[in-house]
Amino acid sequence: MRWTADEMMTVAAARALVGRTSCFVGIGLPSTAANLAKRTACPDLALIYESGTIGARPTRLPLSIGDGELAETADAVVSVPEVFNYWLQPGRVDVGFLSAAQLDRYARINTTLIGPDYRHPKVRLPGAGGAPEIAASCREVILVVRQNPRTFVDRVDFVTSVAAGAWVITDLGELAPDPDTGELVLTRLHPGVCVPDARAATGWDLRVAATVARTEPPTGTELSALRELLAAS
Amino acid sequence: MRWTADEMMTVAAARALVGRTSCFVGIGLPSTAANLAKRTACPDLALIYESGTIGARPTRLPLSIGDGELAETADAVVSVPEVFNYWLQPGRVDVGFLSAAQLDRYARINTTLIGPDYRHPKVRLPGAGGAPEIAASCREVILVVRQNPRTFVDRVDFVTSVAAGAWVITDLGELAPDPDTGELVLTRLHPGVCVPDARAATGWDLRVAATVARTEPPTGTELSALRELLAAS
Amino acid sequence: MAELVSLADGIATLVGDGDTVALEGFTHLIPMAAGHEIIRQGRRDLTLVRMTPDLVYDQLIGAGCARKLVFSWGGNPGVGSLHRLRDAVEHDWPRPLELEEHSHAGMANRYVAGASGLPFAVLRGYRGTDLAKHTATIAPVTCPFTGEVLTAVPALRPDVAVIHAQRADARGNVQLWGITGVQKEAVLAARRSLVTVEEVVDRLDPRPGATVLPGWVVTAVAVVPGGARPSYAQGYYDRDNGYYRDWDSISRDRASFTAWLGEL
Amino acid sequence: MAELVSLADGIATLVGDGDTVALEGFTHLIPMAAGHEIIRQGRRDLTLVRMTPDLVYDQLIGAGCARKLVFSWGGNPGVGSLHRLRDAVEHDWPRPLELEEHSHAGMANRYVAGASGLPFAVLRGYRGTDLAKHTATIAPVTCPFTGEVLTAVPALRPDVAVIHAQRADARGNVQLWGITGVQKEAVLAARRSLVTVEEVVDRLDPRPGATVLPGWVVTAVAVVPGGARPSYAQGYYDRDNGYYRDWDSISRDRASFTAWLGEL
Repeated sequence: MRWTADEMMTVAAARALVGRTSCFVGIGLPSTAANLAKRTACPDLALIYESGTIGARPTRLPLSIGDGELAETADAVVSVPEVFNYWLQPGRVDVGFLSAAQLDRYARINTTLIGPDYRHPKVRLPGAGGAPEIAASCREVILVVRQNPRTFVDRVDFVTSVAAGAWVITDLGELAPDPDTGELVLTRLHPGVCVPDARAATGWDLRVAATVARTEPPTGTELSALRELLAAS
Repeated sequence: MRWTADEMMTVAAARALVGRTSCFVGIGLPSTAANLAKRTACPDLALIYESGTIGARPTRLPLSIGDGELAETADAVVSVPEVFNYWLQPGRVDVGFLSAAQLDRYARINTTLIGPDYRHPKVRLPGAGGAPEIAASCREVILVVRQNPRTFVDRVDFVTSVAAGAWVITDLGELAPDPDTGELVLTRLHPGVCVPDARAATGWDLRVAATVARTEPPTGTELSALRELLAAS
Repeated sequence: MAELVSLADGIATLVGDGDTVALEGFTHLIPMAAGHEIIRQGRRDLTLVRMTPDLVYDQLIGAGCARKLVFSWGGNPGVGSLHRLRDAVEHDWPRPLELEEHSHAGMANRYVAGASGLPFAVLRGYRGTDLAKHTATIAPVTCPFTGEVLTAVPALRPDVAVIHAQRADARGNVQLWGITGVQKEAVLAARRSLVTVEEVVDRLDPRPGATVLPGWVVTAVAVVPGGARPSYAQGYYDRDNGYYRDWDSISRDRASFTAWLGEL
Repeated sequence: MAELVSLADGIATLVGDGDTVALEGFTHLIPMAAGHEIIRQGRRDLTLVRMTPDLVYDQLIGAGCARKLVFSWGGNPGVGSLHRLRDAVEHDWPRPLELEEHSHAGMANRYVAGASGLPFAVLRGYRGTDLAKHTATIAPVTCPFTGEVLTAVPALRPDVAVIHAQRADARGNVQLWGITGVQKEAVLAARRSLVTVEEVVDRLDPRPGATVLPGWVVTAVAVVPGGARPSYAQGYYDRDNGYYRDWDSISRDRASFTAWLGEL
């Protein structure tokens, strides 16, 4: 089977959840990957959405983080204050799964605005939502973001969330933080992608690990599960 | 019908709830009176117990504040943190209904210990429970206490709760705070009780209002309802 | 006991110009019909409070009802931008909109503090972010036992909270279930409250996961079947995802939005 | 995922000498059988945490398991005193008992802070009382927005929380309903947890008012039918009010208590 770069990204992100017990899921790309993981290698993974649904098992991909099916299939539905205070804040969730509109080399995330002026931005984005505390409170943070110079920027226009130490999965490969400096370093490339592709898609001078791993292509099972998931939505 | 002093006290306390919407109920004498009120003049009164039962309608008198029937008949059952934080603390409950082991003339309540030494008291009592915050947070506080010199003391051995401004209903009559000094003043006597009786039952030099009202005796309806309530328990 | 009112009377009585108004409902049970009635009655200078502004606030903002928005995530979930919100922030149309911006955790805790009668709430939040630079209602607070510095946010105490619920009984007891969001906190934090419901029933049968707001903490109840559309009411109707997508084009330019407003 | 264990193994593995242990259950679902097993295994120097000590702590204290009690109301509900607790405080028998004494509101908020990963909680509490004179874990805290002085209490973080619930499924998801007290908070605040249940079922059907603790936040589950007696388990058995009255005479003197202990 052939696949798209987006499919490879989602499959790689789903694989990253193997061995994890619980995942706090942001909407969009992270939600697709988390739901794919639950259908493939991680059937017992507890998906937690900020709407208060804990252990949800949606049959189709939720359009919003508050879809009715999340509540109907969850182990528990709690209030929004409770999901943030009792579940997220104490650090009991293994992985936080987020996306970003802008991202810098230290995994500072911007989802607030584009432009220099907070009062009158060029583009007003949705804002913080759950991200600042998801990024700060989960034991591990994984960002799922399409890699291009508009998103991977030298300097974010606004620091909405700090995902220092996070690992980034993109449509081109993966970046991991340098243990000393925290700078994101290219560590893995998806099939058919080369280092210059990744550099060209990055708005800062991208560092590349001494050894760059190569992602296994999506299996037929992974691709079928993903396409089924998207088709049902 | 004849009645006992305790019955008169409970009936008087139940009458005190007329016109109130909600009552936070302590265990013991207050619970009997609140349940009687609900069966007589105040059928719509919302009884709130610290176990988290809001709007309970027990068919018999609960032995504890956490009896199963309270949960089964309540409008809502909430967690113990919620009942204190969302329901009691903001002052949304009309009346707090408490009792006391010791009480001074400023309605300071002791339910902690008897004796001078906190580390080794003569008698260790149960402690605070919900009382400090019930006394401080309800719009109005009513104490239901048997009047005798062991309970109505010149100085409490421990200030467990401060019910300043509370009104006290006893087996002899009623005391209300002087609007200027806050000192409890005898304002009402039950049938057959005289001022010297009340003075003799009080461990401080009891002030008596210029006009002391006389409580209406319990009606047949009130007494029947009370006895039925107690018999069913 | 809550009073049973019509939606028009409820909004007329409970929502005044200049009020701080919270319409809550986290994706589920969004009080859309109440928002429309506020627009129809021409309220002005509102401070709108809501974690996720959604279509209902895009509409109120586009209609010029709002002076200020207190929020934590202002998008069209699963679709994209709220174009009327963006137009107000980016171009002051139809009027400038002041923003007071928090994270979800901060907003949720602000409602909790309001519902609890406390002046502030404490959380581990906002660390390293630029939010505190622009939002005055974020401050440090020190633990008196450990010395650790945490974040404080002040209580939200709206003048009026408006929510939508599945049902109420004749005494005004309100029952909602499914994703319950921050609706209980919003009602308990507010000075007044209006609850629109799908129906009034004789008896509220207990439901798994249901939240019940006793009638004595609710100011008024209005029966408004479908009052959450295009959001959803679990057990009554589904989310109209198509309308959320359609709103993107309706709201994208001022002319089509104004036409929509004219037909409201 | 929670491990399914026997009660004896669960206590042996999870409760150690010197631990801070919270057995919770507010009148309802008190983990009595677990308390008895702690006595049988001869644990010593425990710091016992519980809002309402009740019979189970009277027994643990009388058996000499406890060094310290953290609590807010220590009586036999509807009956009178806890005589073993009194004997320990009044006469150091069988050993001295240190007290850390709070109000219910304070204790409940201490668990909330523990469950929330915060070092402290804020409440309007203890005002004018003598409690703060004797309890070091009560301190003032100032609102950074209004300047109002409120009360802070530190988080409870027990080494182990033990609760009793109606049922669990094979994955260790735990469901309890009726009066739910502070059990969720106690489990989420503790480093380890043991949940005794009436039964393990294939599927946890949703129940009105039920709290569910997912298996991934519970350390171990033990099936102990009747494990809350003489307290009650809603839907399974009623409170044995007679036993609460009987306990008054069993516990009143050391000899009859010691005889009871010998038969445990």
